[in-house]
Amino acid sequence: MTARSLVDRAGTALGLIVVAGVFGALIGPQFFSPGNLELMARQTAIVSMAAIGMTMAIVSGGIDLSVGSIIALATVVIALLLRMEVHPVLAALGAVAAGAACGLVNGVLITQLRVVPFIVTLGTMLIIRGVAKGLAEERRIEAPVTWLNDLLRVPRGGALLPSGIWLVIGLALLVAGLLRYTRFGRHVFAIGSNERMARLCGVAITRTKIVVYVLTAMFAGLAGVLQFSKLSVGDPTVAVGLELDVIAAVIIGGGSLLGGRGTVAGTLIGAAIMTVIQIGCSQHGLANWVQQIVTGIIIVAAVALDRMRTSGGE
Amino acid sequence: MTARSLVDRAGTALGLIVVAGVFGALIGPQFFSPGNLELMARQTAIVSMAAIGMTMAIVSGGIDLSVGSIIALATVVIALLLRMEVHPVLAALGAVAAGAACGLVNGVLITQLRVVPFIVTLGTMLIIRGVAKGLAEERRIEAPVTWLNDLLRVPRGGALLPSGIWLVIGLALLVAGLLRYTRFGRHVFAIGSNERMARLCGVAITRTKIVVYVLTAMFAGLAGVLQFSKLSVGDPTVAVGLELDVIAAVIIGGGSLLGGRGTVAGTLIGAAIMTVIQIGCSQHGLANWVQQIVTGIIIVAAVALDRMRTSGGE
Amino acid sequence: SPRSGSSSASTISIAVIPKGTSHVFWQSIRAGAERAGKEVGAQIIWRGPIREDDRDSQVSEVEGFVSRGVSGIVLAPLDETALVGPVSDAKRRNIPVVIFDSGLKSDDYVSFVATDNVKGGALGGDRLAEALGHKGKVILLRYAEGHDSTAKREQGFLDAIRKHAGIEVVSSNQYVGADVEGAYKRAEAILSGYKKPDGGLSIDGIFTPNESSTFATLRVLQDNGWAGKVKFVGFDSSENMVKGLKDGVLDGLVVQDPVKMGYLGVKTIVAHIKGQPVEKRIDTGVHVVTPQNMKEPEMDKLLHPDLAK
Amino acid sequence: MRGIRKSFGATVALDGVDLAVSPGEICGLIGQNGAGKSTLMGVLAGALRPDAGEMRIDGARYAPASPIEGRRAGVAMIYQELSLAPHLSVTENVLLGAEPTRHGLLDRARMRDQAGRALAELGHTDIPLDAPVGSLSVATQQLVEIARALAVGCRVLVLDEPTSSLGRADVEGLFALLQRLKAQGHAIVYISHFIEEVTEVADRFIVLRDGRNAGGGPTAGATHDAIVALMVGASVGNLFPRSARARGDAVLDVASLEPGSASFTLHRGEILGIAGLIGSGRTRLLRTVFGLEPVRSGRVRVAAFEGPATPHQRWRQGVGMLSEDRKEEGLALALDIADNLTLTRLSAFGRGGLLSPSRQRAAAAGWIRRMDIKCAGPSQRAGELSGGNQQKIAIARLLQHDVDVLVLDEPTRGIDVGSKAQIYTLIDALVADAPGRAPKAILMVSSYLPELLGVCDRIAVMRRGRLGEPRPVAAYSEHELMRAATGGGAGA
Ligand SMILES: Nc1ncnc2c1ncn2[C@@H]1O[C@H](COP(=O)(O)OP(=O)(O)OP(=O)(O)O)[C@@H](O)[C@H]1O
Ligand SMILES: Nc1ncnc2c1ncn2[C@@H]1O[C@H](COP(=O)(O)OP(=O)(O)OP(=O)(O)O)[C@@H](O)[C@H]1O
Ligand SMILES: [Mg+2]
Ligand SMILES: [Mg+2]
Repeated sequence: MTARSLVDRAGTALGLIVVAGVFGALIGPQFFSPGNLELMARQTAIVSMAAIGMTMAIVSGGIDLSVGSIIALATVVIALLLRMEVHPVLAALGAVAAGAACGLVNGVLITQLRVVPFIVTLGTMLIIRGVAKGLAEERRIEAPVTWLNDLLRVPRGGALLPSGIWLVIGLALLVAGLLRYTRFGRHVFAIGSNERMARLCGVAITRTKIVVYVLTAMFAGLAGVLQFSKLSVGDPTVAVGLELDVIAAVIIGGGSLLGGRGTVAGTLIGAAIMTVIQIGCSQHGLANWVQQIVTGIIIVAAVALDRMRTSGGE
Repeated sequence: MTARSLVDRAGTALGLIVVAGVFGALIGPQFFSPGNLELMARQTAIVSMAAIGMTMAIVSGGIDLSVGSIIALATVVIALLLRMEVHPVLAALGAVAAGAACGLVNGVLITQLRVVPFIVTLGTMLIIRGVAKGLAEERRIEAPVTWLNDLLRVPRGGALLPSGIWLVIGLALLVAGLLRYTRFGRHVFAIGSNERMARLCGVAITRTKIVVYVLTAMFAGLAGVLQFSKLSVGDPTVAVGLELDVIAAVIIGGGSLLGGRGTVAGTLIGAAIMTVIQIGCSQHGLANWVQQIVTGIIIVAAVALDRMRTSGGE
Repeated sequence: SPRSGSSSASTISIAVIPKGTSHVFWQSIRAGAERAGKEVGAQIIWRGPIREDDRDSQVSEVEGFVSRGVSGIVLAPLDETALVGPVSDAKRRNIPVVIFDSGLKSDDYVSFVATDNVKGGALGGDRLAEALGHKGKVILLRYAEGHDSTAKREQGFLDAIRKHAGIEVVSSNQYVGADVEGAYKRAEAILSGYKKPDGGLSIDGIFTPNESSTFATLRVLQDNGWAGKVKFVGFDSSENMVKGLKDGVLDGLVVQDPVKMGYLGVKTIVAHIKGQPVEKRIDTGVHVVTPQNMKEPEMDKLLHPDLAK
Repeated sequence: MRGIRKSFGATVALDGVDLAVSPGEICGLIGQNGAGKSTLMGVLAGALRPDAGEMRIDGARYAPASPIEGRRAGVAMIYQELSLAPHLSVTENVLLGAEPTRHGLLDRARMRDQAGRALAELGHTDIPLDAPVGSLSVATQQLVEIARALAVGCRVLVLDEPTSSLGRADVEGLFALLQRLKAQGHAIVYISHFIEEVTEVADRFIVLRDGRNAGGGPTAGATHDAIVALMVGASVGNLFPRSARARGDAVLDVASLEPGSASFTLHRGEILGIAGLIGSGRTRLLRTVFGLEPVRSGRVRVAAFEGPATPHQRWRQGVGMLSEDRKEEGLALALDIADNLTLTRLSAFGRGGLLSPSRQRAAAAGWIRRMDIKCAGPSQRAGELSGGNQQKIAIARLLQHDVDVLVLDEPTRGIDVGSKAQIYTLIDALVADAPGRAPKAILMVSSYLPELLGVCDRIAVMRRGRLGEPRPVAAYSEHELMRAATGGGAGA
């Protein structure tokens, strides 16, 4: 990485260290016990998974408000498939495919109707949530417990972390590589940074954007798999409002809603900061509401600092 | 009005007529009975009140995601004040004042930190929700029943509509006038239309924007008064996600997230369209999920049509 | 799905409004209501809020049906206060209301059809004490604020458990909330606070007062490897909870008879509309199912209600 | 105004400029693009704060902190780039920031009255007062902008290229109005590239060059040629190396292309220049050729490829474009130099969609050296560089891609003289007749006449949206080019 982007990332990581340090001091060394660290990793897994995808949408200068609904749809799809005695792997793939379909709709509407992503995905957020409820007949669908439900479980054997976390880590590396080491990734940055320039430079804007929204939605589908794993129910009412957490993770991690900025590493740190605040507040016995206030302040402060840091370059 | 803006408004009103006509045909003439029309007016009151304020934020090129939280805070403030045996009028004013304070914070952060309104109000959305929960000690607060609870009730005497509706109508006229017939209003449009130009023409950008966010939040506070009237408890968890309904009302009504466009009349029609869909679906016995899908489609379609209609003029 | 709209004046239309729609419990209520509707020839309209803490949308639903003018409303209020206004509006418009499942701080209803929730809570408390051998530390995970039914169960549980001297209630003021996802998170956070260095829990028993809190807590126990290591008594039932009972993760489920509740709710309001006298309070019964008695036909019927409409 | 200085980062826009206008006088301000005219007027209006210098109005010290104060002091300004609120009505735009009110409410009747009167003074009672400005034509918008300055009332009126999209009749109407205002004792500054307009309307002219006063005098008696000489300055002939060129195959063929009704053929080994005034339509022509704007009629052929194409396809056909709008369209300022430089041909830095950033950086480092780009290294963000260095990166992108046809729109905008010479050398090398390598073809738009004369083989002049016949560069002098672009003094 460049010196500059190291500093950027160091800024966010520093934020994580400060927040973790404060809670460590308040709660004691057991805050950093392996068990607790693992708890944090597990609680952050769902938001992180969706946020990896959202990083792409935000880097491209867009946004996807429909991820919460896609997560709900994914849990419903898995549960329905499992009840039909489909193999768990196929059920999970079905959920990801459902996500991809939603993303395709988002991408096509955004590029063809030329409506801003905020509105398109606000609309599909409702539509997809409705479809999820319709599929589930407005119920929670209980499904047979399979190994899918162990994705976020403490592993029995020697594995250090639950397999779901390994999945997040693996895919994070993959997307980080995709953004950094492929043409597609650089085109996403170019579009987000300056769409008109990207067009002038021959970047296939429509195709790239559609792929971005499909990928974002596929990651939401994977987040849905993790969500399902936690409760083993297909719940069409789950993850309402989660999109804002996901967006906040990306932005705390250095992403910009104006596009062209954002890293997977930063996003994961952003998600981790929010989880540390949440678990720290909860284990320190702080109320839910204090936690919300602290999170809100950190979001505004992180972006304001970022704004100051970069305003020199503009 | 100019011919152009008449056509604009006619477009949205036509949408309302079509939607109402479809449900009227499905449900029968009782859909338009005075009682049912009044029910629609009552159910649309809360969103409309908040959307009147949001119209100003959106016309100025901004957004306010914190309105849902402000509504919750307002219900809590009223309940607490009523429990302290404060006069109901003062309790309602207290809620509006709490809203104004939130708006001041939003406005100052947006203009002074130069962080985009989306992020600032995403942060304050969490903060204000947290404050509401903290004030309420994370519970819902029961309050003595006063005439405030009759604001949205069917009136016993001769009055045609509940007083809360008259309040919405009166304030809508006031804001429509404010936007149309005062310097402040024209400056809000000018900022949303072309902020650089507005600065060159001597518009006081900072002051105008702060006033816009204070007013938006005051309307959210008033929406909170109506919400309290409906629930008769102070509920810090109420109106989660309502901001998206409110924004959708403004945008269906012809507002543009890029600023410079939007009318109070259009916003009210937008809110009415959503209510008609909701009540129509409900009274036709359609499921909740169908209603969500229909609403989502209408949001995307309305904005896409608008985009086509205006793209000629750009 | 139910048709409505062109209902002629002669048919009776009954709106049945649950607290939510997603729990199995409500599905059973619906089955009972539909069955009763078929018997008496009344049209049943089933609509409710999706989230069990969405007071606002339940108020809207009631208002909508009052305005539309149904013959009667059968309502499970998800707030004992917030629904008072709409119910009295209904009364003023001569639309009778039967309250079921959970109480209302008002007298404007025809009848209250519900489980004796205090008794249900007490049954749960006694069952937990029995499973613990009458000693140990227990925790009560409360449901959500403002629900009359669960508050009564929680009270019943505490009253019963306090009668056992060897049992200490270490926490009884934590609410896990109305949705499963949130309940899971909060239950996990609360229970993690009682984690011993060896990873086990320093408490011996848990009680939860409804389906969603029981389900979420069950999943937390399973996910954290605590399943079977603490005694756990819950309320209501669903497939996975029945399986938990079979596997010995759950030591008891206090089950109501939701099918009967829905059935009696509709029957009662139709009787009232037809001018027959009805009781102001109708008890639908409550039982404890344990791993030992779950095979008995009577219990099996409660655990696996016939949902065919 | 005395000794006004203003710099933007490294660019010194104004370097001690003096300007005085008396009441009842029209002063013409002229100079090449980037000479500092708009900046100077921005300082006067209070939109920009000078780094040094002082201003006085009627002898009183005047130091506006914002455009509001400028307006209060009686300075009204018509900006070069149209600055209107597209969603507001004509009336509201005309009176924005100075709306009359009564009891706190807008006095709509008076607003309409004032706006109507301002437009009537311009001879336009036909403009609908309630129409949103966004729905009007560019020329009408310019009239609205002029009306705004008039309606507010002022002592000093600045017009920055008010006529760039007006027809002759409107121009005459405006001139008549300016004469009336002059008679009423207003002080007027009139900026224009149409020299004959300045000589027609102004009493006096002042020439700016590179942020300094370069001369001036009464317009009476000043010849068009003399003014052009002052504007263009000393000869810069030695800037332009010219190696032996041999005209090769035709690579770009344009036939009666709209807009511009342009027809020309571009060959390898030659540079075809397009001259013209601002707003004459040169940029639109290039954008149409490159596929950024739809072809309305006519034909574009690139080597063997016939017909319209997207920019994506144009790059594959071996055509690359440099935009005049560096900020909006030139570079991704948030990305690093290596990414910006290699964006159009990433496939060269890896296989199968994969990329090697180190190879990207290595390639970028090579161009940084060859083009002498001042930067910290290939990983520096493009937005941190000075404008001239940004421009070099945009040019390097074309060279890196190794396109056959280079479409350059104002390639040296914002570049200092030293760098210009380097770029001319590079451009020359591309079309030079060197053994073992096919020379490139270059199509170039520039507002800097010496540059066109220095590097091009043929030049075509565009005037009011129509492209003339390309003629060999020897057929033109700077003077003649300017004449051809402005309409040869026979009225624009
Ligand atoms: N906001 C700015 N930031 C950086 N540089 C600027 C800015 N505004 C102007 N400049 C630079 O200052 C110099 C003078 O610009 P100015 O706009 O005053 O020229 P001008 O004489 O009005 O030219 P034109 O004839 O093109 O209007 C130019 O080199 C320009 O690039
Ligand atoms: N997309 C468009 N739609 C309508 N008018 C346009 C459009 N693009 C440009 N114009 C107008 O066409 C005219 C020609 O503009 P163009 O930018 O091509 O001129 P130019 O000679 O390149 O000038 P410059 O030196 O400023 O770049 C201008 O009056 C401009 O306002
Ligand atoms: Mg200029
Ligand atoms: Mg140009």
